[in-house]
Amino acid sequence: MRNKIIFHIDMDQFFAAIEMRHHPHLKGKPVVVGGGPGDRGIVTTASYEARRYGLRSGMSAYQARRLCPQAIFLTPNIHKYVDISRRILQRMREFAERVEPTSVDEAYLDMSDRVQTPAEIEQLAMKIKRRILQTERLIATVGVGANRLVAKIASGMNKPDGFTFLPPDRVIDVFRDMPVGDLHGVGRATQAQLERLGIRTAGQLAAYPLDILRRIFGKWGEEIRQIALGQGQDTVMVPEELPDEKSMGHEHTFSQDLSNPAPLLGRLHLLCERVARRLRDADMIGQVVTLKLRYQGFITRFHGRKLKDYVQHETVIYNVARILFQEIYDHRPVRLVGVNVSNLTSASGSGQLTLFPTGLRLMKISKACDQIKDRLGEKAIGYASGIYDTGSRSSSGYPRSSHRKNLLYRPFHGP
Amino acid sequence: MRNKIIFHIDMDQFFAAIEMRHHPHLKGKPVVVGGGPGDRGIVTTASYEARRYGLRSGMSAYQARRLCPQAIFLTPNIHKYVDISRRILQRMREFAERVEPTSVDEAYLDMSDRVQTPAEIEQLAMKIKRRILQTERLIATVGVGANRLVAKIASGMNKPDGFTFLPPDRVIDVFRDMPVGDLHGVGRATQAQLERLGIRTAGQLAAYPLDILRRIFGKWGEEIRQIALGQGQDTVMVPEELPDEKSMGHEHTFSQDLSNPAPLLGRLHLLCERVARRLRDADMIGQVVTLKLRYQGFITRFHGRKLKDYVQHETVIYNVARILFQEIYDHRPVRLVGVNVSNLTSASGSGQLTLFPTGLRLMKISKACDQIKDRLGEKAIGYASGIYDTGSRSSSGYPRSSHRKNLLYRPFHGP
Amino acid sequence: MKTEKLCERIEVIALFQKGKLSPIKFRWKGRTHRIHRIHGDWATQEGITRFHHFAVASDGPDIYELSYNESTYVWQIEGISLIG
Amino acid sequence: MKTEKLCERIEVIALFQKGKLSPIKFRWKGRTHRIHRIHGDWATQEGITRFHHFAVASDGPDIYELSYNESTYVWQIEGISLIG
Repeated sequence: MRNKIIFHIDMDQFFAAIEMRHHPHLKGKPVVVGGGPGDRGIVTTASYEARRYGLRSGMSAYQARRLCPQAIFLTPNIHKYVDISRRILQRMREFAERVEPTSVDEAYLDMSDRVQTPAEIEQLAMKIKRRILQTERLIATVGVGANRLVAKIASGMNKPDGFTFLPPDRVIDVFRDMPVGDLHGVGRATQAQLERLGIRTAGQLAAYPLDILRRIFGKWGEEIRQIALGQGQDTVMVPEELPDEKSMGHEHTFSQDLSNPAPLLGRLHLLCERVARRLRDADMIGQVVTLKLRYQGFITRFHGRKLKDYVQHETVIYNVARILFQEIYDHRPVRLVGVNVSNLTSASGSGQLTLFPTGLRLMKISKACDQIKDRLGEKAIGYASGIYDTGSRSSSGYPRSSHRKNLLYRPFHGP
Repeated sequence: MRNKIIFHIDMDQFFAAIEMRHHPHLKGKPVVVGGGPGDRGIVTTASYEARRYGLRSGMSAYQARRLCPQAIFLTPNIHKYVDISRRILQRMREFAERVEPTSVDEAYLDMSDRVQTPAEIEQLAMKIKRRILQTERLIATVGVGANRLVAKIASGMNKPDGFTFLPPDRVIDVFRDMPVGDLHGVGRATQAQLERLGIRTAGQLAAYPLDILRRIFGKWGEEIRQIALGQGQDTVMVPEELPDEKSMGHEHTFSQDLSNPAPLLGRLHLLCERVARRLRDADMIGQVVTLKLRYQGFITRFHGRKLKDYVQHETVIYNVARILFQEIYDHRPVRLVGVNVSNLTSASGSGQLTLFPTGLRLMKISKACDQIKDRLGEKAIGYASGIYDTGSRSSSGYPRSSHRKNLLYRPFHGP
Repeated sequence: MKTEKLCERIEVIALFQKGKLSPIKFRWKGRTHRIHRIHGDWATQEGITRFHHFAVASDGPDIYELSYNESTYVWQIEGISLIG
Repeated sequence: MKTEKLCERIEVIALFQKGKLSPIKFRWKGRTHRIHRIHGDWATQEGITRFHHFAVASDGPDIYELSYNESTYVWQIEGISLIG
């Protein structure tokens, strides 16, 4: 099978770039979108000029002002950024049928049918960049690879206003000296474990004996090795492939932001019960469970997983949702929690296997998760990159470093 | 109980007036809205200048052109008239809480709480006329009386740009010499019967011995005598009192206009079945059955009746719908037929009597209708004026003379 | 009166005042027509899209019907009533 | 940069061209401001009502945010970013 050609398009300093476009005198100045009165709140985007002073997304406004007292702080206008994002996606859809936004400023495009040669790839990337510049006066960086992981690594290599194509034969070269901590999905706990084995680069990880990794990390050991080899998901999902009417969900907005996860999990359990009841009433079962979390400052994250079997019972849905929650929760105050079950099919007519709460598979899954958590610490279970992880934010919303803790661990896909 | 004060507001030569406003050079010319290429179609509105040549609503365009070759024919723009009608209704609602449009150019307003003396009534009528003139540059005629019948007679007495108030003590004077054929609801068959008795005016009808009328016409005899006395419905219904969600209906648009009533009734039966099925599924019963007919040229008529008992079964609904159909069908080609059941209530929880197809009441009703038809001819059963007769058109759509055939006969309200 | 049906896009300059939209001039077939009088306006609906129509006079006796699509911001000349 | 939040009705003259709406000038507090540049525009939604927003420059360095309600035809000045 031929390799796919995946584009990762990342808008450079998106929120700050929009504000600089709307307020041209800000160009070339250290601009911070985020913060608030009295230096409360966090930085969602820092302009490149501000980054020179060490300012980063996710930093507190207080710290940002200390590092760069002359920085200009702007209140974010999320609705504006979302609408401009929508228009940029429309532009992208002129070039590709399969466009999957993974956040307000990032998208994957499947260009496998459009281009083949490196020259064609570069030409197309430049064309898209030009189109976005002409229509929106905004600058994008494009990374291209045979899968999403490589495309994203590529777009991160040459920013801003960059273009990088990493053909399969260059991936090993590029990955060789990359610190393992830079691999998407490898978190601090895994990194520490690996460093104790003398593994500091992706190249060293890729070359490490698989049986030792497997012994230490279990199935996860195989997966991080695949990441180190530049192997990953190459499917680009179109939002329409998850139609609304084929899903059932409930969400809850708290009257005040919750800092404690306990009442949040309690609410999540209730939401799972309501979804399960609706599924039962409709005689439906679903294959995808998606968790929605909205943090303070309107930063919304979706995190979902396609299961091998179908679910309907609240205990199963809650168990999956709780795992998803643990994978992405970063202890910031939460405003909204929601759960959604999609890829629905008729329960009676489908002949599909349903996960029951007492089922052996679920026990195994939970056990496997617990084992990993015991071994690597609570934060080790990152979230799955891939088709349902549509809400990850990199240049704004929360620290990029936390984004790098994603891992490809998929408990329900194991053999 | 104090008399009510009902305003009937009638827009003068509505369609023609709008076109003359939009095309000022047409003012003072014989203008006809309606007709079509090659003189097919009918006149929906003739301007007063055209009426001087004998042109009338409902006349064929061919005949109109023969009577007045210099007439200017305009294609109707129904959507335009409907929107301007909507705006005029908004203006009226500034003056009254209860505004009931009965067609695109007519409405009843209940002013009982606003005015009392004749001076107040005249002042208010002038204010409404001025408001409509100022905002829409259109002229209205206002008739005022203690009920809808009198208000409508009053507005017809002084047109265009008129105002007439008929206080109860003047009604008998005014009605005395009015030809019985001019009474709303008295059709040609009834008129002929009455004339055989020597009754030519409303005054004569009002003074006629009731027992003889009753012997000849049955309950209908009492009702036409009430009309002749200027007695009638004084309730003004607000459209919101018949909310959409409390009704179930289906309609069908034919691919070509139907001249033959047989397939039309067949379709009506199917529609009644579908409505009945939905009622059964929702465990609902309804008290009002409304028929919708759209003739060639977008002339839509609604004709409904509030029943004493509730219906759910298709046979009952169809029987009512068929009667309604016979009451208004005038043998013009039909484009659309629809049926609607409203005033819904829960079937199980209501303790309401439901009409079943074998029920004695229905038999009686059908029989009573048939008897009247046998005696007075097919067209004798006119349609009920009153709260559900919201689609009757007078100055356009079909001949005014047919409008005068309405009668207050309500078979389901009998003792 | 002859009415010519059209359905052509036009450019429009319009005034927004007190929640009212009034076209001031329109450009059609390379010519600019200043609107001297709005004889009337009305709204129509197609699906969820609302249209606002205007019967307007420019130089000369002819009446132009213009329409404005509230969602797409597209103005069209819908027809001309040719007088005389 | 200081941003002053406002929410005041304004009168606007605008150009409709190729399905695009561009404000040309606006009248606010008795003064007419000619729009020299539209720095950006975006849409928002409240219920079923769509709003179109514009970041515009007039004389002087300040940036005005204008909004247009597509259903009511009401324009507002939403805020001014005071420069300097």
